Amino acid sequence: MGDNRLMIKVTVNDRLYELQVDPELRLVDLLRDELGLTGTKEGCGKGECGACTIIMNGKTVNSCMVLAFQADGSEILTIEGMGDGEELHPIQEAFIRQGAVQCGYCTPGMVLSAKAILDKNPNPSEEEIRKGISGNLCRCTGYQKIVDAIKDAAEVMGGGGDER
Amino acid sequence: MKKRGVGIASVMFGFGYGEGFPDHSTASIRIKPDGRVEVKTAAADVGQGVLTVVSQIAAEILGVPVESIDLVNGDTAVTRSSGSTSATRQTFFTGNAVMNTAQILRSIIFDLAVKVYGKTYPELYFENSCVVPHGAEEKKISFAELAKIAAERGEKLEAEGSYFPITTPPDPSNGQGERVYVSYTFVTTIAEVEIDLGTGQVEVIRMVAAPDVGQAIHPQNVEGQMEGGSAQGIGMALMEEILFDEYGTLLNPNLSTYLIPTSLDVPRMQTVIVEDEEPLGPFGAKGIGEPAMISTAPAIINAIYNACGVRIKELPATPEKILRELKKLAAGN
Amino acid sequence: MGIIGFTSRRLNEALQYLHQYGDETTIIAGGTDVLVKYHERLDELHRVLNIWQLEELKSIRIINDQIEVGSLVTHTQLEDSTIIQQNAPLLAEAAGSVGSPQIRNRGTIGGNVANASPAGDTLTPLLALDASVKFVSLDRGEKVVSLEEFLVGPGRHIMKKDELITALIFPIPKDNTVGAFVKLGYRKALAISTVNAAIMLGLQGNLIEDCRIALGAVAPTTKRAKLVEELLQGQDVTKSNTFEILGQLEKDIAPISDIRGSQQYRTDIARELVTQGLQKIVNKEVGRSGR
Amino acid sequence: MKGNIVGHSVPKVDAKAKVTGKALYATDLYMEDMLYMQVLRAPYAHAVIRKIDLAQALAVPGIVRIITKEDLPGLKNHGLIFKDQPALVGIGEKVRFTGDTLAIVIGESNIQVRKAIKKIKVEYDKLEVITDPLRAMEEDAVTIHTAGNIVCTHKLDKGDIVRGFMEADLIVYNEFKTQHVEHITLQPDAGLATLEEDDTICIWAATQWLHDTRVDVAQAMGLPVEKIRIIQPAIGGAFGKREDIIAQLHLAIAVREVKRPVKTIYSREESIIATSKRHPMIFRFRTGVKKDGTLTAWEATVIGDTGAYASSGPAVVHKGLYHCTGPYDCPNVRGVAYTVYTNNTYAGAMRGFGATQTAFAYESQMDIIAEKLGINPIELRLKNAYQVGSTTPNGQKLYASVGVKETIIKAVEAFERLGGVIR
Repeated sequence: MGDNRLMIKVTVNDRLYELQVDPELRLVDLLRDELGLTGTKEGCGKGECGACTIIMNGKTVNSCMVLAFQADGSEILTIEGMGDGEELHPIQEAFIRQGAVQCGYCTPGMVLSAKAILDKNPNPSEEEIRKGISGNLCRCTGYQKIVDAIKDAAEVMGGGGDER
Repeated sequence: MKKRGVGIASVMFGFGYGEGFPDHSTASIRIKPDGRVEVKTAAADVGQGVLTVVSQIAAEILGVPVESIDLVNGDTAVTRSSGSTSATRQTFFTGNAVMNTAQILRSIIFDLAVKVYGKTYPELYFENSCVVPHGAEEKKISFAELAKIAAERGEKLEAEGSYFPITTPPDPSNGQGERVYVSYTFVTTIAEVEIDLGTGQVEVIRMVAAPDVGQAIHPQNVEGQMEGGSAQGIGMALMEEILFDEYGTLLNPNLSTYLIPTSLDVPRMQTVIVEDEEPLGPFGAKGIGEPAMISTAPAIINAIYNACGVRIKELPATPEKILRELKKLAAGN
Repeated sequence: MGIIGFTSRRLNEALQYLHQYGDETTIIAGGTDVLVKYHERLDELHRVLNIWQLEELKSIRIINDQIEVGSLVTHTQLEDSTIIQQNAPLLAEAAGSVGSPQIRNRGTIGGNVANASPAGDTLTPLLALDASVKFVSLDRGEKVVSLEEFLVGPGRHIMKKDELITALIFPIPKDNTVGAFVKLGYRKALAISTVNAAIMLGLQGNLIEDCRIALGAVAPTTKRAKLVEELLQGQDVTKSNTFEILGQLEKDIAPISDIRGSQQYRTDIARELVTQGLQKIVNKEVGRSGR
Repeated sequence: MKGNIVGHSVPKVDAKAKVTGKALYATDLYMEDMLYMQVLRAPYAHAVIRKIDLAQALAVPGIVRIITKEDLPGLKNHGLIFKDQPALVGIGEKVRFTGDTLAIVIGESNIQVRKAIKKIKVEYDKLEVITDPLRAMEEDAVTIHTAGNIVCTHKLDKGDIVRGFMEADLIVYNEFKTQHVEHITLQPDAGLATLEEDDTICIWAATQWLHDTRVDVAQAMGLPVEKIRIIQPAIGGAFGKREDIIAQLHLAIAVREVKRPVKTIYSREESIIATSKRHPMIFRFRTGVKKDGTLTAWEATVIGDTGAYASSGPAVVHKGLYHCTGPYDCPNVRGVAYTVYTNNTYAGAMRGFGATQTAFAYESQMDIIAEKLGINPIELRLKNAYQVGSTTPNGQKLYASVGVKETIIKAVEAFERLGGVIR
């Protein structure tokens, strides 16, 4: 299969990679299997659960719905790029504080969707938050503590936060 | 046009395997050379928080902060059985096993401290990973120092314990037994729904739930169980159904055809924790994992009836089913 | 062996590629349909032409009295676009109801049209807006065909394998027009429509001067309800007999039974959704279309 | 009893690893020299397998090994309560649902393995497919397992049901049905196994009870228990599904054959088709009640569809029966529960374990009774709710911690505080 490989340049968590990729490789496989960034989870492979959510060029995408070679030239943020070394990102801290984590399999994708929500609007309403995470299925929490965590993070990050 | 209705459901759940099955949990705890506390169980933390709960129980009894607990997770080569994470049993069973073990270890530590201080148990207490003599706080000894003393004396600061309550196998002829389950958890849910009479769509707009958990070891986790369980209950009530055709082929094996609730399908709900202590539970606690979802679907189904007079007797209450029944009602059937 | 991938960065390059390899090529843009269809069997693809980087197809523009939406405009762009919100709010609403934020960030309007799903959520508003599809090939140049003629069956359209959709075009609705989009799915996000409906009314006071109703998931393609449209001409939108006309809607549609609803339910819902759409218009719960 | 730490919501001990993406789930485990495994599932829900042709599949580049039952004649059935489930179905044997396994395919990459699976040719003779448990219970129905389609029967008899109905002013009969529900653990089933130098098989795969999983894997393979080691990775959701052996046994078989680490990840579709479901149940309730709302008699018939294999079914279905009166005191209770095989995907444990299904039925029944008697449904519940000293349908006397009335009162208060209006 090596014959058909394509050369791509992609920046992941501020690090530039130049890679040869098989055309049938999906972005989620590139991140997990080739770059070892297993924080990105796969839950369905069909864009139906959001577990593999990453931020690509500023927007959340399901990394199972992108071929790796399509990511050529893009900037990608995965869960491993949240926070600063050992320091957690305020969203991650809020998820812990609010008890928004149960089995944790949806959590990385959920955190990235949360970031996209707050990047767009630092002070989102509950409705905006719920819409913003509506592509991330969670089977454990019933979403309430996740919503609370995003509100909490908004407050900590200076957005002010919506009244409950 | 839309109509609202309210429904209530109360449920009970006998937890643990019960019925005379051998149901037990084993734990071991030791003071490590650095004074940290190692808690070993095989309890599977599926996200519900049992490892947090056992850390709290060990920390409470041994007088250490939760941050000083090191957990050893399930590995058949390293841990003994803690039984399953099922039957709503881990808080109760492994919680009790860890409590019992921590109490044994407390005795072992005190025993050593008695030798060091020449004082009796009642004259000693634990605080912040130290043994402290009453009235002579400056003479406190840290667990790390104590571990060193123990090692020098060829003693070990470790304990293993278990919890193994007895239940009764029900008589096969009539199901009767004196103690079929160790204890029971109760939950009441009240749900309010809004039904679109034109499409049959149901929206759950308000929900409260009150679980009797004996004693909440970790209230936020109890809420988490209730919120997550209720979301599963909404799914079961309104949308979830695996379908087979007449040849046994499963027709909807993916997440676009087997629908579970999204963040927009679950309302904000309120959990009111009721604490009617269970004398046999660790600190009075009972389990909540399963009963957290049980009362949701019937509360919703009763709310649908209350809203529009449609009594759904086959789950799930899909819009199509509701509309069909509404049409029958309108036709005077 | 293995599949062959190619990224084209200019339209002409893409057309050349399709000219040469069209028969064996699968076009991928946002990937939200292709990667579902070929899930776990990507190896069955031969050539994949990635057009995601064709920047020239990513804008929404007003050209004279028409709006031209580049085929690579995403659902998110449609939802957020001021041009669309002001001139065709039903299309913005429909785009915002598709899938999830992640899918809306990748899924494109061109992809939605090319996929030709009978339930396609942006297709019904486009039909109601009287949109046309602009597509192009290297040797036969540009064609503009009404969306209605473009769609021929479930997943089927009139385009050849060497052609590529470049834009959707629709006339800017007149000042007196108002539109609505209504959708029924079995949950509030990540739901494929059981039925969807888009309505555009040209009103003279309360009188329906002009009317287009499009329905999704009730026939092999999304389609216009021509019979009912005709009956509604000249009716008073606030009067009950207008709503009674919608009883004729079943003559306009041919739904099937599947996992998302029976034939009967779809028939009932089609009428109900159009009713709700008209009510939204009467109650002024929708933004006015047109400038 | 609240303490300094107990009763307080400390940060969850596993949360930090999960929010940073560092927690390792089975899908996240990689090893050098690792192979990938997928299995071929049954082509039809009920059939006798006549031929499995591997030739073309073995020719796919990268395929290391394909294992069928013929390679492992000693392989025993597994199962949580009854050992009725085969890890591999061989020639001349029956598949009983579309998730049964015919071949284990191991190769260098997942893509190659999937390709090979599509090239295995299976010949089989179809049998009558039973999807309806009521059909399964009929005399002339084809038997799915040799012992018959009724897996087991459980009975309940408390007090005097005949007298109970005689004392009733109103008798209400209803039938309720529940559906197949899928757990949707967000992580699909996955695992990694290795063969250690001393021949111990190590398996990293999420399970709700690793020691029991170990024993079942060992007995099926005829190995001493200590030759199986199960290590718990992070668990991506369970809800009962991860009580059954899922990938563990196939992985154990595979590593023993290829002697290299083997990993598997199910697709979502495969996970839904091949792993356990919530039991669909039928409840027939006849309830006797006095005019004032006092329950006098409760008769229940419960039928649970456990699908192709028993799994936890025998325990689940009768738990539904044992909880048939809910949290309400009823002096006279009689009932029977049937656990029945069909050719549907097997049903096992799922959150609530039969008690979830029966609650829908008894709480619907209580509301129907309340309306017929003209009593407020909350009052009807409070009137019959358990208190200390009540006895359950099993005749168990409740001694303490019977907070059901308080949950009703507190829920009503909270609902009204939020502005809700009841009835």
